[in-house]
Amino acid sequence: MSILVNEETRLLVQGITGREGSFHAERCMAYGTNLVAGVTPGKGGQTFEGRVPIFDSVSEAADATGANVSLIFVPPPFAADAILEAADAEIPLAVCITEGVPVRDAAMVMRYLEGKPTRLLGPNCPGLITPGAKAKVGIMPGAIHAPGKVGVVSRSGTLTYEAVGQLTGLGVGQSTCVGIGGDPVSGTTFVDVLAMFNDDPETEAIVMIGEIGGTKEQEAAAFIAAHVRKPVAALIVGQTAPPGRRMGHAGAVITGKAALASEKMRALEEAGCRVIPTPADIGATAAAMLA
Amino acid sequence: MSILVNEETRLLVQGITGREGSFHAERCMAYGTNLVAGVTPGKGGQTFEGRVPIFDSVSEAADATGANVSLIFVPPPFAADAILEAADAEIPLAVCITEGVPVRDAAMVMRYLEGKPTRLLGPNCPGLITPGAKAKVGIMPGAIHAPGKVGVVSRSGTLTYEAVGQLTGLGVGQSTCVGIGGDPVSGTTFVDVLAMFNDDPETEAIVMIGEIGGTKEQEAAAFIAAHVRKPVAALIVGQTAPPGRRMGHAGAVITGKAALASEKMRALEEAGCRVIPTPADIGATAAAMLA
Amino acid sequence: MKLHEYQAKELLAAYGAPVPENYVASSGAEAADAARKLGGEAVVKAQVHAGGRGKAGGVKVAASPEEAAQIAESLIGSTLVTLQTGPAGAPVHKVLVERTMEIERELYLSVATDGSRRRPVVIASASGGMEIEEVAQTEPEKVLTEPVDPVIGFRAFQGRRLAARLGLPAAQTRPFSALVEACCRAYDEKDATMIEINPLVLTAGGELLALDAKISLDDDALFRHPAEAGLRDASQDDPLEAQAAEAGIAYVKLDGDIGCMVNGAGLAMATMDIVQFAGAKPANFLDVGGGAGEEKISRAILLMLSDPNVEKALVNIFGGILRCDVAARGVVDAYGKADRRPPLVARMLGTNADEGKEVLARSGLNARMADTLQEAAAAIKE
Amino acid sequence: MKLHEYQAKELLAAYGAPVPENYVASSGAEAADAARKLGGEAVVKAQVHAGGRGKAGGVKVAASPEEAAQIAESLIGSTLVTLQTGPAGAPVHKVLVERTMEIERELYLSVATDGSRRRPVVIASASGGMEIEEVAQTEPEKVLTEPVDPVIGFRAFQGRRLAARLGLPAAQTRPFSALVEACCRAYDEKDATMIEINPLVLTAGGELLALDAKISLDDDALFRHPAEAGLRDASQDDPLEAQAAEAGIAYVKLDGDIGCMVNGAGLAMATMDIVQFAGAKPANFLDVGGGAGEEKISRAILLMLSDPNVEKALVNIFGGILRCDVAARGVVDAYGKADRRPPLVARMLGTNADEGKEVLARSGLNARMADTLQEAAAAIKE
Repeated sequence: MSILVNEETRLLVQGITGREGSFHAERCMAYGTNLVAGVTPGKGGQTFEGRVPIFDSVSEAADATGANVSLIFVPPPFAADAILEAADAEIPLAVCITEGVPVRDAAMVMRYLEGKPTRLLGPNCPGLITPGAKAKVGIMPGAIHAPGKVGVVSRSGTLTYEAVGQLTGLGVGQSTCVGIGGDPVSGTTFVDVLAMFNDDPETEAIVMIGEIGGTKEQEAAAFIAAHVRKPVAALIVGQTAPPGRRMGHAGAVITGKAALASEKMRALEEAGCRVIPTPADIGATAAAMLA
Repeated sequence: MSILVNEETRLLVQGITGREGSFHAERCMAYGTNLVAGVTPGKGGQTFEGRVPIFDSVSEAADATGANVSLIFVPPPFAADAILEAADAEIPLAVCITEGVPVRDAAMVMRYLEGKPTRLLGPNCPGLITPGAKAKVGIMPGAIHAPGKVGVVSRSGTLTYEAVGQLTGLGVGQSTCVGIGGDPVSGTTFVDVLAMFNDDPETEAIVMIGEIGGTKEQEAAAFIAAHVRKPVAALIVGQTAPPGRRMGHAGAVITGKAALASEKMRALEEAGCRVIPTPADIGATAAAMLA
Repeated sequence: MKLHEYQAKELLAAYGAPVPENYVASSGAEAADAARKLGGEAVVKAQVHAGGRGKAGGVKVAASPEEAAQIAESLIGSTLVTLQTGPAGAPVHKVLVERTMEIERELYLSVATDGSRRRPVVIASASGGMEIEEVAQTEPEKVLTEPVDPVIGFRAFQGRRLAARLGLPAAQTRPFSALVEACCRAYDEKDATMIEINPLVLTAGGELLALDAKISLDDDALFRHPAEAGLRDASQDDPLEAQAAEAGIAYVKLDGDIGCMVNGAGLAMATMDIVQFAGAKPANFLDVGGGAGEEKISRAILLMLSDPNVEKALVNIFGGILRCDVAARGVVDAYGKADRRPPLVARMLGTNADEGKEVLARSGLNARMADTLQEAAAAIKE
Repeated sequence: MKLHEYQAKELLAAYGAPVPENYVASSGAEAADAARKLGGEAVVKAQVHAGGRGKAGGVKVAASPEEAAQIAESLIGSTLVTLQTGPAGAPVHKVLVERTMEIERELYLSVATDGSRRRPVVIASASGGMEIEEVAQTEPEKVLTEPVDPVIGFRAFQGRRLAARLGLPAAQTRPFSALVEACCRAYDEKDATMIEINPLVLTAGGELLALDAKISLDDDALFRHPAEAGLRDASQDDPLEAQAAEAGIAYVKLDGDIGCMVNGAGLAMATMDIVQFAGAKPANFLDVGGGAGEEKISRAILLMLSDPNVEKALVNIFGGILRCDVAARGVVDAYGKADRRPPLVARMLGTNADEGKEVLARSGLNARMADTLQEAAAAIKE
């Protein structure tokens, strides 16, 4: 009844003794997530909240606790190394919350992960949550979620909470909510998550939240048209944003018109999605789709 | 009745206008190999031997001719680039004859090829030949080969010819003969070739020629013990070689005693191979194994 | 972070990319000196962080050192408005004085990161000059791309392939390949997000030269490039945006009258959309970012209010890392300090939403609370 | 290509690896000067391309500049025989004069390429000093390895992990990690095939220092390292082997009397095996390599014959790229030029074998032809 995280999730937090790391590790635990280990180099042997063992390295932590998901809170200059360390320990899922990771580092890490067994979510993402399994691996407010059958995938952080808030408010629960992050280069894509929701027997409908810029929504649309058999409601925000000031043409040449909200909405509509007209209509559109 | 090259082989030669490239391209063609294209940057539009088109780049050549094997004769400083170019064009098999490729280049290329559809044979190898399909992709003297059912795999160049010469002399033909090359870092390994021979319905027995140094023969022995269902005769040369002068301990720490001929022969014997006692006994041992 | 042309050319030249002989000048006298070194005739180019300078009168040919001085004096201190600067324009503090040449062909070359491919790509076209975006739309086959592997870099065979497809003369294959490699190395080692050479020219003498050069660097990577971080020219940015950036706040000034303060870029865009759909006009985009504290919220509000066009304010906070009560205290603090207090519509959800609403209610501010986006939009429209 | 300790330390220091203060000296006077700069006491170390110098008397502590001069004079010009030089030893032309220190712990650290993993590996052990190979055999768990990804390099987390497993004090984690990273960068950028720091010491003052350093560079990559190529000290090589290497011939002198010339390393080893199994002793290993011409074959034969121990010669050619007739002409040419003509057994197969045999037959040389390896061995034994 979920994807990526569930009752089997054994969570490790990299950077567990930092300000953000400790705050959110505690919140994840409070939500019900099975937090089995923390990693902070030099603090191996200590414990977190009196009961979660802290290790010097991810490989030690994984060996000792069987951790299978790592949530990463290390500062931007060290984020790439932290992801590589999780990959080296063959952790199946690494979730990098860190904002401000250099694009070059993200590209290097993603190239390195090709053909490796580790999936990266993020960087610069809110993480993911499966309310039905009480598995929260991220920084989202747990209380707004409710177990159910709608899969949510989004490039955004707080806008995902908005979407979830509207869904829960209308009594529409979620199977898993995944924030893929907004950085130009990131790990898991819309397409990856859509494919998993499509194959998840307990997800009956999908809500996708996109933004202007890039071509990720078009790739999602192409995948939906070709493969997704479940109803998808999609929102694109930034419809009314004025074109930003910019220098040079390279970005525009790469994405062409695809970066525009109108182009993304057209592509999603043609792919058979219900296009959510305004950000206020996320819940209602999803509810109507399920009815 | 073969592995890797056969009647379907459409050969491209990178560096076809060089001294070695043109000499061997002609020999491969004369043997019966279907040479479809050559590549030499700046000579696109010319032809080789009046009928084989030459292209500026591998991707052009592959697009135009459907080449599926590339034989590489470019000088050592440019060999890595040539292999990457073949990989970029998604040529399934690249055979690099070039001797003297820096080890770092080989390591970089092999790391790059992880997860890519291109297999590399070599560098510093004689290539491979399937006599029954008149497919010669390498620098071996074609005339000494005969079609048959013994697969030959070797780290060496001329010693492979010696082995084949003995086999053919005793009326024992070969399915495919593969020279994997003697460099410390190379593409296709003994294990890769043994696995292919094991799965090839027309290969009935295998002759493997190893050398002192490294641990490749032990890996082969472990694979043979676990997977190979066909008889294997194995020779290790360098049994009487004195230990070379060397500096430092790093190499010895990596390979331990495994580099010694005696250790390799023991491992192969324990894996169920017939160990060929001296280099003069290759043909006889193989013939006895088939009888 | 954007570099000026002269900084970009210096950086590229350090990597071995060929650029025309040039000198930076901050005065007419310096420009005349430079022109003299170049043999008298020279091109004088205004240094601003934007393209489209030629059409805007920012690039002029001087036939003599005296004329170079004249042009430089007219440009330095002026504000240049180009298609890429927006109506406010950008101030000119320096000019680049560069040798003239006979141009045989103009090409387009750039490196930028393609999010879909998750790696840099080299983009090149035989159709150089200003209209590359139009070429990309109408004749996409004329825009060539070569992805750059993030770990092994741009390879010689790609340079050869690109040179052949651009129809460059054989003698230019190696120089061109080396130039692209230099750009890719600079892009990688300096954490660039864009390098653009437009035009890349082939001179009548058969020389390849980067005639113009634009470079943007990744702000998130400046910590490992202290030298380049020092190249920042804040005068080129909108002063409010520059202030905001310093405080870690994403702020873009717009021309409406509804000041918006939101946490999260996606929700901020959604908020702007909602405002516009309700028939009102946002005065700005403002994302206070993740993990803001009371002080940062307060600064964001003051920043928003410093725009005299703001007549109403909309605060939309979905508490996650940021707690709503913290946000509310920041808002109250800012309204206490501000010299004017436009009516406020506030929406608070998520972590400590009730506490946040309570803080606002007790503050005595003229704050209208909204629960949903619809309500917020309706309230702002009233 | 091997570097001397002083060259290796200079290279590592350029990458930021900490080495003890040291000076190279070519005379007693220079050594005394160096010791004076170091405060009087110093270690004087013979510079040869081999380990095991300490046990062989090549490393001595001088209590004063005068003693340093004395030791240097006794070493310079001498020949040092260590376990790694072989019985011929290696000539000492320079000494390294280095500061002494109080050593707390000795570690072992090296980088080398692991053919099985197809990448460099860092090898480290808390058991430093001379006996690392024994440790590897008897207590392999004490030898730690970290593979180095060929494209992204050695990572900080690996350094931390290694430091922890070596039991280094927490304060040394970062310096150790940085040192290993420096070695790996040097290994990569200079195309090394081995970097070994043995011992790596932790001083009483808590400092990590590379007390000895050995570096071998990839001969095949010297074309891109002209500076390092100039560091070659040919005096450390066997003169015949050095000559051979220059001609692109792999030659190793052995102590038997059967001169062997073969094309291909594998066939050359097989030939040596066959000779020994027949009860004779090879005078050398000689692989003339792929694609040799007549002149190279001739040089190879002359090289082989220049060893006075050679009483019979065995030529074993399997023609591929190399045509047998070309090889035969090379042999005839060399026998024509040589001042002595030991009896020859020749075996020729493959490309143009018949033509090759014919060339030999018509040459008038005392050449016995063999068709198989057995026949060749039997003929050589007669």
